[in-house]
Amino acid sequence: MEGLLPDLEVVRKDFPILSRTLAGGQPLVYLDSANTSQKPQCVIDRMVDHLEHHNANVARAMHQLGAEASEAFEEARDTVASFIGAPSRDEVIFTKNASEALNLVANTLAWAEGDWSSRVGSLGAGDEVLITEMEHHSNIVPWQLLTQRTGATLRWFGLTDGGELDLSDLDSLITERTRVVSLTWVSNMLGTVNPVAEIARRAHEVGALVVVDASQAVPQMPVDVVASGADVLVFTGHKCVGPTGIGVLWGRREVLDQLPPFLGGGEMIETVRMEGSTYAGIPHKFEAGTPPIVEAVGLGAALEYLRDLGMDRVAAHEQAITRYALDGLATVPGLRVMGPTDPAVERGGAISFELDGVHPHDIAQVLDSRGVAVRAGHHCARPAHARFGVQSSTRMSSYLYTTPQEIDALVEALEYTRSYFRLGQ
Amino acid sequence: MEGLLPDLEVVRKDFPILSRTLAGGQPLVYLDSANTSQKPQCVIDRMVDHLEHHNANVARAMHQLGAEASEAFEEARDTVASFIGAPSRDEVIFTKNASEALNLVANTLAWAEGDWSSRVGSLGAGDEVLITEMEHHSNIVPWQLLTQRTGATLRWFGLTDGGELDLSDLDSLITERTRVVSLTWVSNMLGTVNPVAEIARRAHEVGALVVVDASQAVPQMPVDVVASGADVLVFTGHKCVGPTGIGVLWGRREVLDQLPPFLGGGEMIETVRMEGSTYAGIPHKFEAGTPPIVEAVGLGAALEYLRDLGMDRVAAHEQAITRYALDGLATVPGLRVMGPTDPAVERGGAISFELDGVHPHDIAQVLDSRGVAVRAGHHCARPAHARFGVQSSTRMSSYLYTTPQEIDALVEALEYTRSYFRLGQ
Amino acid sequence: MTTSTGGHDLDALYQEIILDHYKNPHHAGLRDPYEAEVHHVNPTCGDEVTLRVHLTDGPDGPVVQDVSYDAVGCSISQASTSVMADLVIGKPVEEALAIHQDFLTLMQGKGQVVPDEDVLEDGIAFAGVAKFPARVKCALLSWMAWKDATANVMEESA
Amino acid sequence: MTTSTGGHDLDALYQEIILDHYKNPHHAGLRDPYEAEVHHVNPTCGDEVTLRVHLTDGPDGPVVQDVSYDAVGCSISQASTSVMADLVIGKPVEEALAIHQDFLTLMQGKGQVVPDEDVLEDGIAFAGVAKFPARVKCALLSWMAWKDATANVMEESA
Ligand SMILES: Cc1ncc(COP(=O)(O)O)c(C=O)c1O
Ligand SMILES: Cc1ncc(COP(=O)(O)O)c(C=O)c1O
Repeated sequence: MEGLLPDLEVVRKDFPILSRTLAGGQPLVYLDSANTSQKPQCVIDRMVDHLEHHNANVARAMHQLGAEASEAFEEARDTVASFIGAPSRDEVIFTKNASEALNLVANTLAWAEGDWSSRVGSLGAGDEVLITEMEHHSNIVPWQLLTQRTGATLRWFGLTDGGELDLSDLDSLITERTRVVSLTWVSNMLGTVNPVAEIARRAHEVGALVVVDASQAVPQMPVDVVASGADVLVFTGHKCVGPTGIGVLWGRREVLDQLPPFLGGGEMIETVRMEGSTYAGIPHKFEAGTPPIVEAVGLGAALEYLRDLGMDRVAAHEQAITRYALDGLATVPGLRVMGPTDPAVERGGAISFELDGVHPHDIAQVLDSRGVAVRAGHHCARPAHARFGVQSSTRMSSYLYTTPQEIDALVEALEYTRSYFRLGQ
Repeated sequence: MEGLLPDLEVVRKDFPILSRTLAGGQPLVYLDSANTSQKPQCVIDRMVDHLEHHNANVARAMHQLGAEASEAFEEARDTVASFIGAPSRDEVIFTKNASEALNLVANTLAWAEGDWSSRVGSLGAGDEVLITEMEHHSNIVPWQLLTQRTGATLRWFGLTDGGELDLSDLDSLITERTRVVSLTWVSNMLGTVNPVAEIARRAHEVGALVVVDASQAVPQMPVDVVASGADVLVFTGHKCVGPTGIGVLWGRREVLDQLPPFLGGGEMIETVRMEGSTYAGIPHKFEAGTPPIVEAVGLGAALEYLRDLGMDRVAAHEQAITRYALDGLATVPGLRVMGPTDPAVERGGAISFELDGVHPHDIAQVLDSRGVAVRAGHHCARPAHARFGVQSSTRMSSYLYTTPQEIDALVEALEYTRSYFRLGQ
Repeated sequence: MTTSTGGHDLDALYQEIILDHYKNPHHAGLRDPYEAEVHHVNPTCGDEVTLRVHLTDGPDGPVVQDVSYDAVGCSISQASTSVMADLVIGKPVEEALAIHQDFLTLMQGKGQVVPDEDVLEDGIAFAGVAKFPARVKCALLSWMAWKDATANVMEESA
Repeated sequence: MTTSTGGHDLDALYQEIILDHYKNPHHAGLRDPYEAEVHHVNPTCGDEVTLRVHLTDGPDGPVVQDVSYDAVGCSISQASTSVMADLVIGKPVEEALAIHQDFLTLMQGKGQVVPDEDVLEDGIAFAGVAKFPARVKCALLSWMAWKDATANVMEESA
């Protein structure tokens, strides 16, 4: 099969969990990577080495362990910066996950000042924040809170029946009133890849701030923050073979400099007096308290692993497997995929579907009994489900370690599900 | 020496880093535990086991790995709840560190509504927030931001020359205008143990919300949230032999229920529609996005380790070592300890001091050349340093693995520092 | 560490009784009259139930005259709603609450509790669900909704 | 992974020249006249410097007529301030900025850069500091303050 990672079996050996067996001796078929990815041994080992030999607090410590820990932590920042093509390492802020990164922007915008002449300013009645109907809840709720709190208005792009952004009313959505446009690069439910650079260009014409949720993009495809057109771009460590507890916010210096502080505390300050404080420059301004140190170290190792595999090849693998999966799923009677299925259209690796007559929970349960791990529910994208008139769906999501045989196992398990629930042909 | 942990040498073997050697073959003498503690093998192993065998996202996943990960994560919540005597596991919120936990309260209070009849309400001009001059920056800056943003007034307890809270003007500080009292249980600079229960009692008489920063208390002494009198109590994982990337906010249900949401996103919702959302109950309401899963698992293992040692014995050990250190430091000419030194007064294990004629940086540097790791600077407590008329200090901080021999090594290294900088007797 | 179970237990979960109720739910639909209506959601998966209760006065206190509902969900949650309606309709509220408690105990028992068929009737088919932690929430959704609605009525009339 | 160095290197850090400047800092104190005053802080440790620059016009552009300061800090930061004042006072701004750049290069060179004594004079004693990442900030504090203050004056007059 063309496009698969060479040495796929060797790559799989890097991931200890993939050789696990489940109840009843079933081998694990992990198709829930859009939820969280598995971790290669090198990431785990790097974290263990850090904890066993170099653990200390960073920045504050003047001793050898402190210097080692600080160096490891700041090296991780360099790795992230180069992985996403950030013009400056200082523009890379470590957060706890993508959700915190998105909230950081939305929460501080409630207190921002200025006239938006350089894409940051104060929000009020008449100002608009524009999102899309396919966002993850983490890119919806923060903007609902912001607009409720400032009196601004929340608007959104709708979706076409094919699961793409409905750009037909672009001109009425992106207007002089638009202050912020926040959208996902790749949908975690539909797999849709949005034209972020094009939308960013339009948004910048009206002076709006562009926030890109790259949580599903960074794991799957080469990402260059400058080419993306984003002013702010976020992603989360655990979806790109890194640990939990770490996310990344990249922002253009000019934007980050203008945003007021988010969390106050240790390390984000310049001078603290009881009467008032001054704040450090970026990145520290947004990293209050002890940062996720071992997590940053783990993320650094994760991105090095992806870099060494080559993001072009990871992307090609994802596309090949996704295509193979779409073909396989098309053979299951009564199965309907939501999102792009046209082979000519680029799409991400998350495939959500309905199966006539069986509820997603029940599908996932039967699949699980055969070792096939998928997700059932609304995948934190309830509005997109509502758009397609469903309460929930079943989602399979592959990653760089997924094999065609695992897709076969999924398709067989779906056939078995149909027979278990006695559905006819 | 009385009070030391029995089997101290065996305990030390639990911590792999303690057998590390530094440059020049120097053994490590780690006296920077108030900054961050070292991790026992059992914590590291539990995290590795989780990553290698049980990694999945929590709550959302319906498959076997997901069930295992969720169970491990929620078991950690149970462990925390029982470790701090929380009346309900739902009152235990996982944050990324203590700083985030304190900011969560201060940040959401900016949007809170109500009349303070049950200790939560809206803040404005005339309302007062009361802190102390010995707080860590993470318990100062959030309240500065809150009061600046709401028009409320920030006030604070001063300190006595002996490094204790100056309670002489308690009656003029805690008044009908006081809405929030936030203070540290144990000072990370002075080692002072504050009478939190007594202050909470007074604060509750005027209906104020009591927030206790237990970042230095939970690692060192038995903590019972109910007995503390706190409405909200926070601590951080990495200081109690757990990993970075995880902190805890405990709050009384009534208080947490009234606070508006903090970060919006996945898992903190009940139903999301584009037009507006409803929120989940605690603890999920405050845990947006993928939580620090492996970090919670590590923290659970850490608290089990402390529980098995016995917090009474950990406290006794800390006190014995601290007393021994105070005695040793008293023999160094020109050395002045800031904070309580009276043997009759209970104190924490952080000891900050000045040494005539040598700057703290230079002390730390010479100590480091002998493998002795201490902290130099303001330890994120600049106002307390200003109170004592100094820019910075040197701080040694012991923990359950600290031996009297390590204190001897510190004292010798200080003598060496004096001779290196040619200070006379 | 695992408490979830594998394929061989699938039949323990999907008992015939459950599948029957799923295919032909009893008492479905929303009916008048009612004193309270509630809407409950399982935030993880989006399953929802809108549920009404109609209580009348009986010789020994209030009686559950009717329970009607509109529910979207998986086989377990749908069947559980149907069984619940069967069990509580016509019973004095006090007795119905006791049945609710028994069902809760069964569900939270991690598969260790032996159900009493005299009390739970078709509800005993859910014994297997208790071994699937992720599905317990499904089985409890409408029971919680019923309890909530009933409490609302009792408070109003108190 | 470690780049910090142990005890045997202590003397490489604390050169006699450094300790001499520390004990007897040159040009210390705040003086008039001046065109710009800045206040810089090392947030990690709290070291501070208040620094003034006084520029005058020379034949080939502005000249650093005086640098005066009030500084609290460790031996490295104090000595560095003293050496910096020695090096820049009396020099054309352009030349002083070039010296600043040389010192910066030395400090960021992780101990691999060989300093030019003709340019940096006593400043070469700081070569050892470059091997102690945590101390580089100390050595640069007042140099950064000087550059900042000088830039302020140049902007004003531009
Ligand atoms: C008393 C006190 N409060 C708060 C904190 C902040 O903890 P963290 O940096 O983990 O957020 C610390 C430690 O740095 C501390 O000692
Ligand atoms: C598109 C998208 N955005 C945001 C998130 C939130 O990431 P996290 O849960 O790590 O904060 C996710 C994953 O859950 C996602 O898929």
